Amino acid sequence: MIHLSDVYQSYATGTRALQGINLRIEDGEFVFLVGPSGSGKSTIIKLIIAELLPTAGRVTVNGYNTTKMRASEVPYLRRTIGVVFQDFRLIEKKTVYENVAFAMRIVGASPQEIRNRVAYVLDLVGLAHKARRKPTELSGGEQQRVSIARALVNNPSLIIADEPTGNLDPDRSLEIMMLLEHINSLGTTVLVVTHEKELVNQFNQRVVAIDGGLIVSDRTGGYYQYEQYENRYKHPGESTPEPTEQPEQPEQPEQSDEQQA
Amino acid sequence: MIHLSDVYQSYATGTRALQGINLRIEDGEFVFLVGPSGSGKSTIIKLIIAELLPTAGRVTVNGYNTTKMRASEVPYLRRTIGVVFQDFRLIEKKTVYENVAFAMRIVGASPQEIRNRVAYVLDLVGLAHKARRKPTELSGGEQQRVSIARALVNNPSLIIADEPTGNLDPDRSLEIMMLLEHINSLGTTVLVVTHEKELVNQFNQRVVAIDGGLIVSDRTGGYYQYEQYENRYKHPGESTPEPTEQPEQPEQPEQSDEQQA
Amino acid sequence: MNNRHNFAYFFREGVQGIFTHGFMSFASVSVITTCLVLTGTVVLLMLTLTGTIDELGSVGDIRAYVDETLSDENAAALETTLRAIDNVSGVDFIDRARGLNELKEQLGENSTLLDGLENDNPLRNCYRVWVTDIGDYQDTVLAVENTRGIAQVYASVDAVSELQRLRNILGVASLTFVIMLGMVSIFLISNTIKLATFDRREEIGIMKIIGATDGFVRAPFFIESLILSVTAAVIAFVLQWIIGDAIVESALSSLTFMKVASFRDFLLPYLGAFVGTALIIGVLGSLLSIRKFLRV
Amino acid sequence: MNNRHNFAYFFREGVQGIFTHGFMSFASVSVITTCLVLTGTVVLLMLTLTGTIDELGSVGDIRAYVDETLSDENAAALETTLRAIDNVSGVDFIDRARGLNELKEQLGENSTLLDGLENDNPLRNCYRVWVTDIGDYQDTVLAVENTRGIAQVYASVDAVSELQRLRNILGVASLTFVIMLGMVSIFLISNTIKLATFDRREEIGIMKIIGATDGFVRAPFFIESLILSVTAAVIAFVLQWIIGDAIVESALSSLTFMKVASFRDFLLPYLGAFVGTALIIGVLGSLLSIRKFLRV
Ligand SMILES: Nc1ncnc2c1ncn2[C@@H]1O[C@H](COP(=O)(O)OP(=O)(O)OP(=O)(O)O)[C@@H](O)[C@H]1O
Ligand SMILES: Nc1ncnc2c1ncn2[C@@H]1O[C@H](COP(=O)(O)OP(=O)(O)OP(=O)(O)O)[C@@H](O)[C@H]1O
Ligand SMILES: [Mg+2]
Ligand SMILES: [Mg+2]
Repeated sequence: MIHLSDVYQSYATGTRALQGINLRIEDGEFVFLVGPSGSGKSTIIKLIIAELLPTAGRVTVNGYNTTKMRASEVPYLRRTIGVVFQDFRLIEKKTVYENVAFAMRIVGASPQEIRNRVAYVLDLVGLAHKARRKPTELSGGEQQRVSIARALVNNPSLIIADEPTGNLDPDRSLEIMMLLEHINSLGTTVLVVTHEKELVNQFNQRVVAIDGGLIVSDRTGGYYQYEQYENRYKHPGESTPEPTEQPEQPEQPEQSDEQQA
Repeated sequence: MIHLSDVYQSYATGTRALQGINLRIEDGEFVFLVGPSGSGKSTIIKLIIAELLPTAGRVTVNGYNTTKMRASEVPYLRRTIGVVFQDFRLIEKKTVYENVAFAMRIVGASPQEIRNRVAYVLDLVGLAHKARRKPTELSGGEQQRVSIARALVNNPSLIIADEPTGNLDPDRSLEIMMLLEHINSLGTTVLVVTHEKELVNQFNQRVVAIDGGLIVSDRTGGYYQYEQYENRYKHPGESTPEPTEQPEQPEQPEQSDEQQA
Repeated sequence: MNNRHNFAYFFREGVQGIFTHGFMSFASVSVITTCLVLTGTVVLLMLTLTGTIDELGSVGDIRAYVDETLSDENAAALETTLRAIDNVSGVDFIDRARGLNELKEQLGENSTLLDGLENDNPLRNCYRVWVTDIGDYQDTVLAVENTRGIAQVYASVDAVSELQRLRNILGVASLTFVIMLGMVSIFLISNTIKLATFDRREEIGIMKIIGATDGFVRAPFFIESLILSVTAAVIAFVLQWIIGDAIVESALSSLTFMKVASFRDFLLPYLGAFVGTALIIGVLGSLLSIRKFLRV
Repeated sequence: MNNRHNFAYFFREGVQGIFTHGFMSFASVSVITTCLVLTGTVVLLMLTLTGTIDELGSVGDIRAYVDETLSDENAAALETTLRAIDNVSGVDFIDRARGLNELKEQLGENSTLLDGLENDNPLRNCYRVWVTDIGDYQDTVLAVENTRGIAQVYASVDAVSELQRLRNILGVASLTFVIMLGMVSIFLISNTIKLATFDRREEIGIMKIIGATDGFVRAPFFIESLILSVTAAVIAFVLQWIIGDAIVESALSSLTFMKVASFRDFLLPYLGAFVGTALIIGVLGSLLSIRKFLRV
């Protein structure tokens, strides 16, 4: 279970990334988190895995209160979550196999288990034949799939995926989403950050939309209203593409004023 | 003008990424390059900017033959091209402003020109207010837009974008694509790698599809046939998602056999 | 959970790490080796220097004149008594005839002054006594004076105490220099190790973010730096042996009055010091360096 | 195209680079400084050592006996002639009375042998002559011998030539040690610089891939390492000054027979050597280290 209550997050640079988030995701749910670039989606994920502590508010994940837990407990929280990172976060010096196996080693799996399970998940993402490659020797989409394999390998009770299909072709993307839905149907909570409208629309699931650090919509089925942002963009080439830009207040996340107003 | 003739590319690991590519892109064209993950799209880009030399075949770009040019000429070829990299390739220690300005400095632009032009392109991608941030302080989509800004800043005669909207919301994505089309209409050659079917379908442009290191389709208008790959995927969760996997021949790019057969 | 599996993994990772971070490993080992050998060589030279001064100290001999009432035989018999005194390293009996000869030599051009004394030798029998440790010179002089049958003792107490002061000062100076060199080495080594581990901050961050405990991240590092440190210490030891032998055989040994310290006399202390230093700086240093990257 | 703009950029980047790569810069500067000061201090100690040996050489004085046909006044007048000889650093006239006293002192317990000679002093007037450079000892002895009025000369040619050999050997040994230390320093410094620039391979790769020429990438590095090297050299110079003064004032200077080399006598050579070394190793080293990253 994920519970963010009244969460504010300001970065050291002064950027107010989250401005009062209340979000509750029950065990077994499947949730899409959508929103424009820079709206705070990845920040929410960082809060959930205790990579960040909220400036204000409370974050509870799988029974751990991240603001109150001891540093030594953090690894145990993280082991209950499988995360696909937007920037993959693969260890460059290790092979694909070792990158995935590492997640199992830290929980003390036996070599036998590791061998079987890693081979299985690499197969699942279609990378069995790249097991001995290093991440730098892979294409963008392949790296993304390694990240997905690593997130799945420990059968975590919660899977979080930040743009898991940003570098994948439509077939692959659909395949990965269906895989996540299938895993969800077996009881795992799934939270997917994505901006692929078409993909979201193919699933009848809960969609949480965030903008300017605030939740602007939370309903089941369908992508958030495209129209509600329509008036904010002009055709590029015509003067300023974003009229709400505020270069005078460089530390403010985009459009935050609009949201607060 | 880009001209790849009979280009083969094998990586040191033995992966045969390109298996005989013939591609000609005339000055002023707008081309989408599409294909599944690992099919060789980024490899083609690496060949065009002389980051790689082809194992066999000839690559000619803007009058430079990359296989025959001297090492000292490579920077001058690269300056004629603006590239949006799939992994952004931003300099972590420099600010957003400096990352973009750097591309102008290397061609010897005056401080005055740099100030004006960098401010303009940052504004164009909606990052004027993040000018003084470092890449690590940006969201994924923001980093992608910095990469786009850098590619545009020198008004190059050729723009290459590798998944330029992989981390962007639909609004932003459309905006960026329209921006590229607009730039193209002013005479710049544009080559866009993307897997966003919807986006491609909104533009009536040439689409080159690549799979397994070979060009499998090259026509104007519409995304490559989804159906032709359909039979290759099963529903995930049911045994192996990719029946054509060949773990016994780990060095072979995916599906290459199918293409050659 | 399953520490047996983990240990195998840690060990494998530790060994692999050395090769994956090839240049980093090379840099660390070579800097540790270099600093150990540098300090070791300076210690050897310092030992040579202080050893030589001690040797020079024995030049400050004690002259003990025998009571003239003793017969020549009795006088000669005193040698055993003198030898038995603590801190006495050597005794030389100079009978009256030899004493006169030495006196003549000493006078050089004025030796004619002593002509004709051979038949009526007015000198007394005499002992020249050398000490082992000039630090206890005065006590030894006293003991010789108190020996029955010794009438008078001439000792260069002033000269010896001057030499003693020199030795002490040089000893302190050498020690200071070696300690400073040691500190410089520690600084250089830890600097190198910090730079070498700096390259791993991302890797460590990723490990932590997917749920590895600090201990789990540290273990392969520990084994890796253990292996590197011991390797460096052993290489340094072998190099030091070669250099030590070279010093002995080199120019210095052709100076007969120098007491050249041989590395072979200090094999165990050196091995201990090298391995100990390498382990402490190498392992502790690398574990401390990664500590700040663990805070993720 | 516009080199004026570029130069401003290079300079700004070079200066900024120092701060952006804070720890790297600190590590490089501190290692360069440390190695310079270490080598510098050892050179200073070596100068002290060889200087002291030269000093000791003057102990090997020359005794020149004056012809007894010369009157005491004429004998005393010889002093100016002797002083005028090349390489003579000091001259001491020992007339016959003083000679006898010294002889008595020398004989110690046997001085009674000389009793009664005061009134009929058989000794000759004598000069004690010290030399500046024991290297030319034998020539000086010859010159003294050839001085009109000097009847006989006693010189410890053997002892002095032994000392001279010692000085030569120690000189070679010191030089060897300093050169080895210098090489070790170069190794340590270039190692550190390599590690420090290693962190920049990605940055350099990105610069190259967007069309920067090698020269353009290198220029800020050049300026940065120039500033770092000169800073290191200046810090080392100041530190060396402090350490040099400390050596002079420390224990060593309380040993009056030691000729302690003062840093203040070598300010310019040291400054030149420090800046030169730092520039060559620092700048060349960092430019060479980035060279392999430029191949993109
Ligand atoms: N540096 C490298 N060393 C070895 N193999 C590589 C390297 N880079 C890419 N490859 C392999 O070459 C093939 C083509 O890679 P490429 O990056 O061109 O794919 P892509 O079409 O860009 O895929 P994606 O859409 O996933 O980015 C893949 O099988 C990949 O694993
Ligand atoms: N480490 C950081 N330091 C400072 N500001 C940051 C940092 N990380 C993110 N930000 C800022 O916080 C805001 C939210 O960032 P976040 O990464 O959560 O966006 P996002 O919704 O994931 O966007 P995208 O879809 O582009 O990935 C942005 O304005 C971003 O610039
Ligand atoms: Mg994000
Ligand atoms: Mg790619």
